[in-house]
Amino acid sequence: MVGLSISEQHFVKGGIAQDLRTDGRKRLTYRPIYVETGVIPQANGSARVRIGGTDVIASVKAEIGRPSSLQPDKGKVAVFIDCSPTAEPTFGGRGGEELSSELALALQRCLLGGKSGAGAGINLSLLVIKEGKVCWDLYIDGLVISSDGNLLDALGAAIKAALANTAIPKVNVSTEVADNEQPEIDISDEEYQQFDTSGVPVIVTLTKVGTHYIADATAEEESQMSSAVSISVNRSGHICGLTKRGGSGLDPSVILDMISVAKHVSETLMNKLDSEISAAEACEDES
Amino acid sequence: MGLPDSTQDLSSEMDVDAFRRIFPLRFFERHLSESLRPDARPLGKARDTIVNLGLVSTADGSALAKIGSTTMLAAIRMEVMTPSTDSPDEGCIAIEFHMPPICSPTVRPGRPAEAAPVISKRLSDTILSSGMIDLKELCLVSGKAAWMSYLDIYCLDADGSLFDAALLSAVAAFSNLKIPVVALNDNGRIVAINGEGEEESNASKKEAVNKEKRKLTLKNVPSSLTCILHKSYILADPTAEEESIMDTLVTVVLDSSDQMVSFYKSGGNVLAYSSAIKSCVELAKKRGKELKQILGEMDID
Amino acid sequence: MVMRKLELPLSQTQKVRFQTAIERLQSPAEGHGTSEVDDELLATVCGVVVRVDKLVYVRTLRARYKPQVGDIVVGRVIEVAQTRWRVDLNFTQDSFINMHDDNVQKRRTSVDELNMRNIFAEDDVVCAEVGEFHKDGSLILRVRSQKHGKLDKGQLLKVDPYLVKRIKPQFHYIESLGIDLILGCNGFIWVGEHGHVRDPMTKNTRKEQSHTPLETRQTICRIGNAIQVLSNLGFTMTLEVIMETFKLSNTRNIDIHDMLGSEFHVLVTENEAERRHG
Amino acid sequence: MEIDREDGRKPNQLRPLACSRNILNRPHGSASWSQGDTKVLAAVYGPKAGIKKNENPEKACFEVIWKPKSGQIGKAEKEYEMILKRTIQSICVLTVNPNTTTSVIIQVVHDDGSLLPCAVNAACAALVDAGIPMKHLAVAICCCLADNGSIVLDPSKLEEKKMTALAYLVFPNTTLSVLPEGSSLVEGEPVEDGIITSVTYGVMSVDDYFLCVENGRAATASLSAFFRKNFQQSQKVSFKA
Amino acid sequence: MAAKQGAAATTYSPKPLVRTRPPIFKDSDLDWTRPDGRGFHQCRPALLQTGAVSSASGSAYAEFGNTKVIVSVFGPRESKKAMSYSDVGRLNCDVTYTTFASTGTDHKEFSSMLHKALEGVIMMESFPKTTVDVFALVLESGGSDLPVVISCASLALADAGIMMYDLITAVSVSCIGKSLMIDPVTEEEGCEDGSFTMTCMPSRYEITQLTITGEWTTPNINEAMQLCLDACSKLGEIMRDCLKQAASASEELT
Repeated sequence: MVGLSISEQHFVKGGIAQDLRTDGRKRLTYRPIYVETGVIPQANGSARVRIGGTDVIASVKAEIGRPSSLQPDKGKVAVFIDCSPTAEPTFGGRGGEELSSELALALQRCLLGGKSGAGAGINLSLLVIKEGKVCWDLYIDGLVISSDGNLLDALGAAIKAALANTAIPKVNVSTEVADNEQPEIDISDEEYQQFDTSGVPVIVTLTKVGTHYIADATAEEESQMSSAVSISVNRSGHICGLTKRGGSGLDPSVILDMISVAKHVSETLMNKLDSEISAAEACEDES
Repeated sequence: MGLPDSTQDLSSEMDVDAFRRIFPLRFFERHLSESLRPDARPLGKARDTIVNLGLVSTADGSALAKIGSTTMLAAIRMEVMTPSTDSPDEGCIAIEFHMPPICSPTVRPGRPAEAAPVISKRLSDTILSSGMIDLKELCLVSGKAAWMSYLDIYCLDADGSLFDAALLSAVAAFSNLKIPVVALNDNGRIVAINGEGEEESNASKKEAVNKEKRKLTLKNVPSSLTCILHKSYILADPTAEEESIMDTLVTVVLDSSDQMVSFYKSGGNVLAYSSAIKSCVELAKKRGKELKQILGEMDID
Repeated sequence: MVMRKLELPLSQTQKVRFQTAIERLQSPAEGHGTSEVDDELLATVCGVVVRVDKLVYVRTLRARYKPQVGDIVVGRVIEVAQTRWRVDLNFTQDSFINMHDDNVQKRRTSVDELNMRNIFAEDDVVCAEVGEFHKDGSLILRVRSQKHGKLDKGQLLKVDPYLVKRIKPQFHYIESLGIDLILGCNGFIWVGEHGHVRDPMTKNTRKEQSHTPLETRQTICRIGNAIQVLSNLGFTMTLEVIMETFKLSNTRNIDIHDMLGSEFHVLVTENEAERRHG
Repeated sequence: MEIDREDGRKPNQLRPLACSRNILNRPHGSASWSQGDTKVLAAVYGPKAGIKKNENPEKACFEVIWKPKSGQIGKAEKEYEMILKRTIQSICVLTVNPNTTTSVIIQVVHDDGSLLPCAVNAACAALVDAGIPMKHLAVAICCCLADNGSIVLDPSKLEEKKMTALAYLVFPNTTLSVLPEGSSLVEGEPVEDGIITSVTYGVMSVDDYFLCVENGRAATASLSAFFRKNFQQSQKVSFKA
Repeated sequence: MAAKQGAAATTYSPKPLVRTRPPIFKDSDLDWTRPDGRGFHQCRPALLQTGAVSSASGSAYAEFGNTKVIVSVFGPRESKKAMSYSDVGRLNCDVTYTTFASTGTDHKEFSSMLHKALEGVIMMESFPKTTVDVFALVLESGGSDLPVVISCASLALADAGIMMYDLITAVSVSCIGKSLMIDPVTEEEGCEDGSFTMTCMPSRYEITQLTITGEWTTPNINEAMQLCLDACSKLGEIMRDCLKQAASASEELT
């Protein structure tokens, strides 16, 4: 964990109050974001996202599965996060596990919508091959390689990029099957289907330090936070999920204010991310 | 009691609570010499006992038993199993006793209490060997399907005499048990027939296999009483504090016809002589009658 | 540890400029962690050999500080023990400041031991001199002069230790800017508002702290980012290079935060090539 | 009433006893005890410095580890561990080695009935072998109530299954005391008549239980004698050596 | 006599696994009634009681409809794990379900979520170097389990005399179609389009925890927030009354 002396803490907080953070950023400025796609050839889609010293990889694997009986018209998505002990020694033990499950839970909240499946960032209906019988199960794995704050935004961006990079093979299903039998399926080797990621939201975490809140906090800044609100916003400006961290309370009006700021920040982030993703995709095609 | 003079003097000066903490044994012996316990009970009397039935709506039968502060919640879930070939027309009872961290400061999450599996085992030995339940009553279709009843007992508050309270809650839960009405479907599986009104697709058309057997007949209901042997005193239904100070515990389980189901004493500094055993059995008989009355009141409503 | 971040995304023109600059610096593009022996490029540190076009450098797995007696180091207190403080110096062994060090404490009583946190608490940044090696290989630090002691009002940057050469003085007071710069031999660099290092004997007076003036803060940030860029590029840290980079960013009117972008990295490389050849 | 049992024993007859001590090198004390085909090994380590879990500044602690012949330990074994632990704590002098822990490891070699009494006897012999200060020995016996109401001692596994009820009883051994007669009497009953541990299975009348206790008590005399003889023998051997 | 251990046998519940799903709530369909006949903005009747567990430093029992929860608080007591120096106290939370509480789903994340909800309200500096343990047992799950656990835990902390800035109350809202329903039951949670769970300090009017799932528009968030805030302040009053009653009852005794 980051340890700062009292005076350093004071220095960091002072910088935020003066709108000049230790690396020269303003409160709502993100660090440079770099995206690489297709970093894991075995996966159906993958991406690496670096935001300053934070470095994460996300991969998407698609497997044939069976829809749950409660939602026969939808595919399934599972999110797992692994915090590598290389990123920080404390990730090795239970601390890493706890953080991993917390991040996975927050990402699931942001991406998968309500229990009925409505409002999901990933259109689960597209994953169905044959209703009630066959669907795609998406396994999204996130790996934190290096951690310098703002893991959730980075992971959210990496998952978005990995989904944009994902190609799912076309599947042909034998049409007529008896009620209680599994249909035969034929997975194509050549034809692939790109994944529509227009609905995938971006996550903006606003970290409250002192009386101000900042975007894209570094680990040093996070160590000084009183609370942080992670808001996932989709292209249409709707909130797709929200998680608050940190114990201290916030006035309801502050939260509403943060939501509107997050919406604003998300637009720039979304555009930046989209252009980075397309540049990365172009780069990958080139090589 | 031959207390050393120093503490005698101290006790008159000291605060009662402080004396209780520093010289717990002397504190108790003082009371015992006057045939009274710190909670104003006579030696042979059990604490107030309350039983409530049917508190858990997700279970098929449930009961809450409270002896003094000691609280137990027992619930039964009925599931279907294929009976073993040795006893094709018998069901099964699986009993588990839990001590969650809420019940006592000594239990911590991730480290199950030492006492829990032991009490679990004693409960299943006692309930199964008492013959309270005829396992044949749990049969649905001979050789094909029988009930497996999962009895889970949670200790919500541990303040001594855990076994007594657990057994009481278990018995009460069985008396509260309502076996779901079920039918055999085409695939050979047992399915529930939901209550009236509900138009279940095909299950309701089937003949119920257990229309009459909605309740179990309980005979030879066991009741138990734990006593502390200390010097020549016998203290019925000890609290956790008493258990921690005086370590010789005797648990007598008698059934409704005063047959002995279990006489359990494991170690302890005091040896049990015939006279003490007889007194414990007498106390247990008396306690059995009290409990019968408490349970009897429940059966009326 | 600061990870090498040379994998900057460069535009086509930036790439070309970067390459030329690197070539001018040292042909065949010898990066840090390498040296030329008998026309052969050898790795001088243990790590992964990385090639960026023609640039060859060795990314060290874990660059650790190798102390020498007399080094000025900057470290962070990680533990307050019975009579001493354990300090993180990025050294393989433990380093300690002893309680009975002359300048820390004249007399030593058991009450002082209880109040050790009043002098240095966990996570405090301290500046000290390497005193001696203990028998077991651990290091004893001295807090001798008035310059040593707890550091206040600034930020700590960590670079690979071999980027900081043992050139005295390591304390710099840049008067024109009102900035203190301490280049610790262990790669820990302190940039902070100028002020006298507080006598460790004086008690922590946390309340009276006020915010650093914005202008000073801007300078601190700019110098901090300059050091960051130099560290990314693997250039040796000296006062001159740091100040030159600082001035370059100022004259080019580069926003403090944009210093960490690709363009400024290329600029600094070009500038360095110019400097060595000019 | 006197019917012979499957192995030809009389109801009150025990199976042949065997006990050998100091059979293992590493533990501080060890013993094997067998009753017929039931055989149990016991090893004692300690007293050693108290471990944090059951630290007690005033008393010595005991822990019992039960190793079944095969497989994992379940609830039954946990219960045995607890019973043994409490039984051992009641016969040992706990104030001599305060803040120490003594481990007793029970390894079941073969189970042919009366397993718990056999383990108690083995543990007792091992404690003696390890020189743990004890108030007195404990002798354990299993008494059964047959269908026909007769009492059978030391049953085999087959017999245990057929019985309506059984009781595991542990008594103090008969002491050959130099103290004057009446002093060892408690409320008119000799010390060795008191029950240390009693565990019963199955339903029986209270009178039947007392009958079990009486029969068990009678049999402990011969067990005590066996203990004494066994200890004296090994004592002689060690004197010779 | 031989105890029959049925643990090895495979069993199944005769009850249908697929929970009877209420008819999908169409956007236009406004005359939907809740399974327990409540109004959309009506909470379940709450029963709260302190001092449920005698051996704990403080405890509380909460019953909201079918959701039944017991929370015990132990400490401040010696920290069990050997940990580094800390001049503030530690909080340790654990949430468990009874085996008969609900079907399937285990809620491993609840322990850490309870911890997050409570850490901000407890004055940790009032018990340095020691630990307060908050253990919750869900006796029966009937929907909105976590909010009930959190509110109940804050009551138990108050009962234990742990210093807090305020009480903590938690309420959740389910969004089904266009309707917002407060304090949802299990069936409603199973088919919700979005959920909104809020934990707040009612007297200080501050939100300590907030989680939103599903797609929400800003007006919806505003409405849900207002609903939750109102419900939280009402719940806060009920909890306060409960504590006052307990206090006056104990005064009468002495």
